[in-house]
Amino acid sequence: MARITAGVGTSHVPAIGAAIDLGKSAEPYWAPVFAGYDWSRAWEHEAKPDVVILVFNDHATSLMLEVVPTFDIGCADSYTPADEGWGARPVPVVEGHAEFAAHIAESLIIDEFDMTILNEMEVDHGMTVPLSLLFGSVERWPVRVVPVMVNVTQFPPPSGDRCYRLGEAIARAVASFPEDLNVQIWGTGGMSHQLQGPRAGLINREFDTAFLDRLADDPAALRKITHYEYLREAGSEGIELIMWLIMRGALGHDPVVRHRFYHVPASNTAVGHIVLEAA
Amino acid sequence: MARITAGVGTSHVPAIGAAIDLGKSAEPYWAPVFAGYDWSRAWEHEAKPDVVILVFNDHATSLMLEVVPTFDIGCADSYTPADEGWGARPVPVVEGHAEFAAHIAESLIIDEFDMTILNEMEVDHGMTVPLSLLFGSVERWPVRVVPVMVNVTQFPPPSGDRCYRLGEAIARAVASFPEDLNVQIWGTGGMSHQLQGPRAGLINREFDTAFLDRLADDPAALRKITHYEYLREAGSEGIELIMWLIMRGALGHDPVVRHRFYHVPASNTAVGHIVLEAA
Amino acid sequence: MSDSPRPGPGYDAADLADIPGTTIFTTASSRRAYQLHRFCMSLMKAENRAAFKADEGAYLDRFAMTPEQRQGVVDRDFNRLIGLGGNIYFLVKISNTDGWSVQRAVGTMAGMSGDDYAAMMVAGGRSPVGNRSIKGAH
Amino acid sequence: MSDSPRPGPGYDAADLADIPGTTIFTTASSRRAYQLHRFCMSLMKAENRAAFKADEGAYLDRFAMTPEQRQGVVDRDFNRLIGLGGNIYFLVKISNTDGWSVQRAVGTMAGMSGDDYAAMMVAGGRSPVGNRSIKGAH
Ligand SMILES: [Fe+3]
Ligand SMILES: [Fe+3]
Repeated sequence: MARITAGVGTSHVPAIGAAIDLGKSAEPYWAPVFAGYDWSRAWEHEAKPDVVILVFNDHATSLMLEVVPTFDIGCADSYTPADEGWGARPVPVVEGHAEFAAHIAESLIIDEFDMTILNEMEVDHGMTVPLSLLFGSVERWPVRVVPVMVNVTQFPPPSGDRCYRLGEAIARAVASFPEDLNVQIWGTGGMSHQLQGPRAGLINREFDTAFLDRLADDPAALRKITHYEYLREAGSEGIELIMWLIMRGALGHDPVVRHRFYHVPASNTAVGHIVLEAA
Repeated sequence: MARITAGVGTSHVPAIGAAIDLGKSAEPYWAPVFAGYDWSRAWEHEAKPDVVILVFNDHATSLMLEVVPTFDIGCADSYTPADEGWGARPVPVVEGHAEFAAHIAESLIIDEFDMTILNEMEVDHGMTVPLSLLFGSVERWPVRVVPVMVNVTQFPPPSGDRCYRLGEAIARAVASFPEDLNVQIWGTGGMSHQLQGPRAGLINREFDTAFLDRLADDPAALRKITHYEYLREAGSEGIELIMWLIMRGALGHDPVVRHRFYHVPASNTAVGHIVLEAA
Repeated sequence: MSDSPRPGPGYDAADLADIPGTTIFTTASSRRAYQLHRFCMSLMKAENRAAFKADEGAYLDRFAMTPEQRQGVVDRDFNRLIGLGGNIYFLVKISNTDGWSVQRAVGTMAGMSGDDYAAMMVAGGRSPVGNRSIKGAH
Repeated sequence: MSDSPRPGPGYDAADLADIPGTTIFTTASSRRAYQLHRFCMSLMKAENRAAFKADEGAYLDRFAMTPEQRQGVVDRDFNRLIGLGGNIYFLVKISNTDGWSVQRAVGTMAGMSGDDYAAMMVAGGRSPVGNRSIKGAH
């Protein structure tokens, strides 16, 4: 039986990918960012997940122009890293798990989440930067990935509470898949940042710290945060944190915090990272 | 304030469009089909809706290949009739109401329907055949249209009950739009038909009749019909009737049946049609 | 694990396989027939229809469908193509290109001549009686 | 009229307009900037970036954006483009094409030199204090 063994929260800043690809990760600006993931890379090496359900948002790469889904799930065999305007990242193609993804998609729709299924898509830094952070520079990604995408950009996104409940429904879907799979779920994006307008550069360490404090033991408080509060407190792109609530919703009661990291800045963004093991 | 004044249920058989476009509508095979809509065309002429919220399914025209949304809504300024393999139908481009559509989309997402927004799409017989049946051959469609599309093809579609509740949420969205608009909602597709395999040609007059009998006064019974029951009783394409439940859900309590029509066959399909006025 | 109730579909998934002469089109079918369906949707452009008609084999070479799917297209064997993951809303673009009515295309799957199938429809269509269940034969 | 409860967003939509220096990207913005965004996404292909760099005006002629949007692109005026419906995830494809870092591109909107903006970020970023509300100024 497939089971969710752990959840990971992490930022997915595109500049982190650029720093890796340009060989800058040992530079003083970047070294502290990557150091925050050393423990996690070693942990992943031991944890050996078969599949990662990777929750992220597409940044006007495969979506947001003609088609703007609220929740979508990739059911393809593989996902090619996209050219976001400076050439595609030199990282491996991401292998999907189409059968598992289809099972999850169907289960979610029966659970009354109105999923959009994508049979083909290219993936941007929202997926490839977390993979690089958690698995390092590799010839082949050591996991298969089920991509779950969320609209966090065009108003209104789904509420944080609905995201949490989507996570709960993902957990039910995973638990009903007959194959024996070690599954992790990653919520990506955030933490506080704003990439637009005169308020660009907003960082809210207090908000981020409280979010990390509560994630394991008091998710009920986080479920109540409104869109307005995310925008006001965490910046217009800080609302990406609703995707961490999908991860948290899938973990159930009493997960254990194994690792936690917070650093400002990476480019425009506060970097947050947490590793939770399911109880 | 915008208000839903009436609901229409109608089949959207592609052969009906071909019969119109090839000038065959007076032929003995087709005349009874079109006669069933005479009353409704006259009624529409009096009713003068400003906008039709037209619920239909895309038939592998703009969707179903890369992108398979459960519920989607068109927010474009206009919609061009598609070439479904024999050239586009010679009917006018469909004018949208982007502002109203955006309002509905946003309201539905806040109501926790995980809509996919389409900023551009071509429309097939699912939209153009109902427009031809209700408005006849015109130089310009006399209404603006908000397209709402439903996946009824790739399993699992949304349940009939969720469709009904989507209709209720559409009614709330319409009622909160400040502009004074006379709005109709049309549910299209069905009635019983099967377009595949050795069972192709299935028609179930009893099922269809019971559906029409109950639509106005006993929708609770129709909300309980499962996917399996639609497939077994109404054929693999008869499940399109869940889209009529979106229309019915939007009409609220005690609508009045103004017109009803049933005829077998048009091509492979039982043609059903009903006109309901909101109480 | 979860705090939210689950509505459920209200039927046993196995029931879907018990409907005679009916194939359920699923997420897995959609992936399996993806290249076949890319071909079908390409026929929505007049120039592609012309290219297909001019040289079916050369045109089909543009799409990485399976040999079985390719042969199914060549044979216009819609039942076989549905068995290989295809869905009628895609497949009908082939018969539209051939100038066939949807009724004629659909009729081929019923194993009846075009005239017999058309006559059955005019007479009220195929009855659900005896066509509801493989096991129960009702 | 309805039998189902409505969750609601938990905030007043008007509040969204009260956040300083922040523009909400909506369904209406998305439609308004559709042609601008088509241009931005076209820059995800190397050959299009080359064509744009070789002759910006000729390349921009391919897209039916408004004259204001076009001038905003020519001027790389991201604040203006956001005012005209644009969203940063599209716009950043322009600065990526220019070889600018995302930080440099974002910094231009803050009305600060690149060095000042970078220094602010290293020092912990822009504080939310005083940046939460136009009306309340807290
Ligand atoms: Fe992001
Ligand atoms: Fe249909």
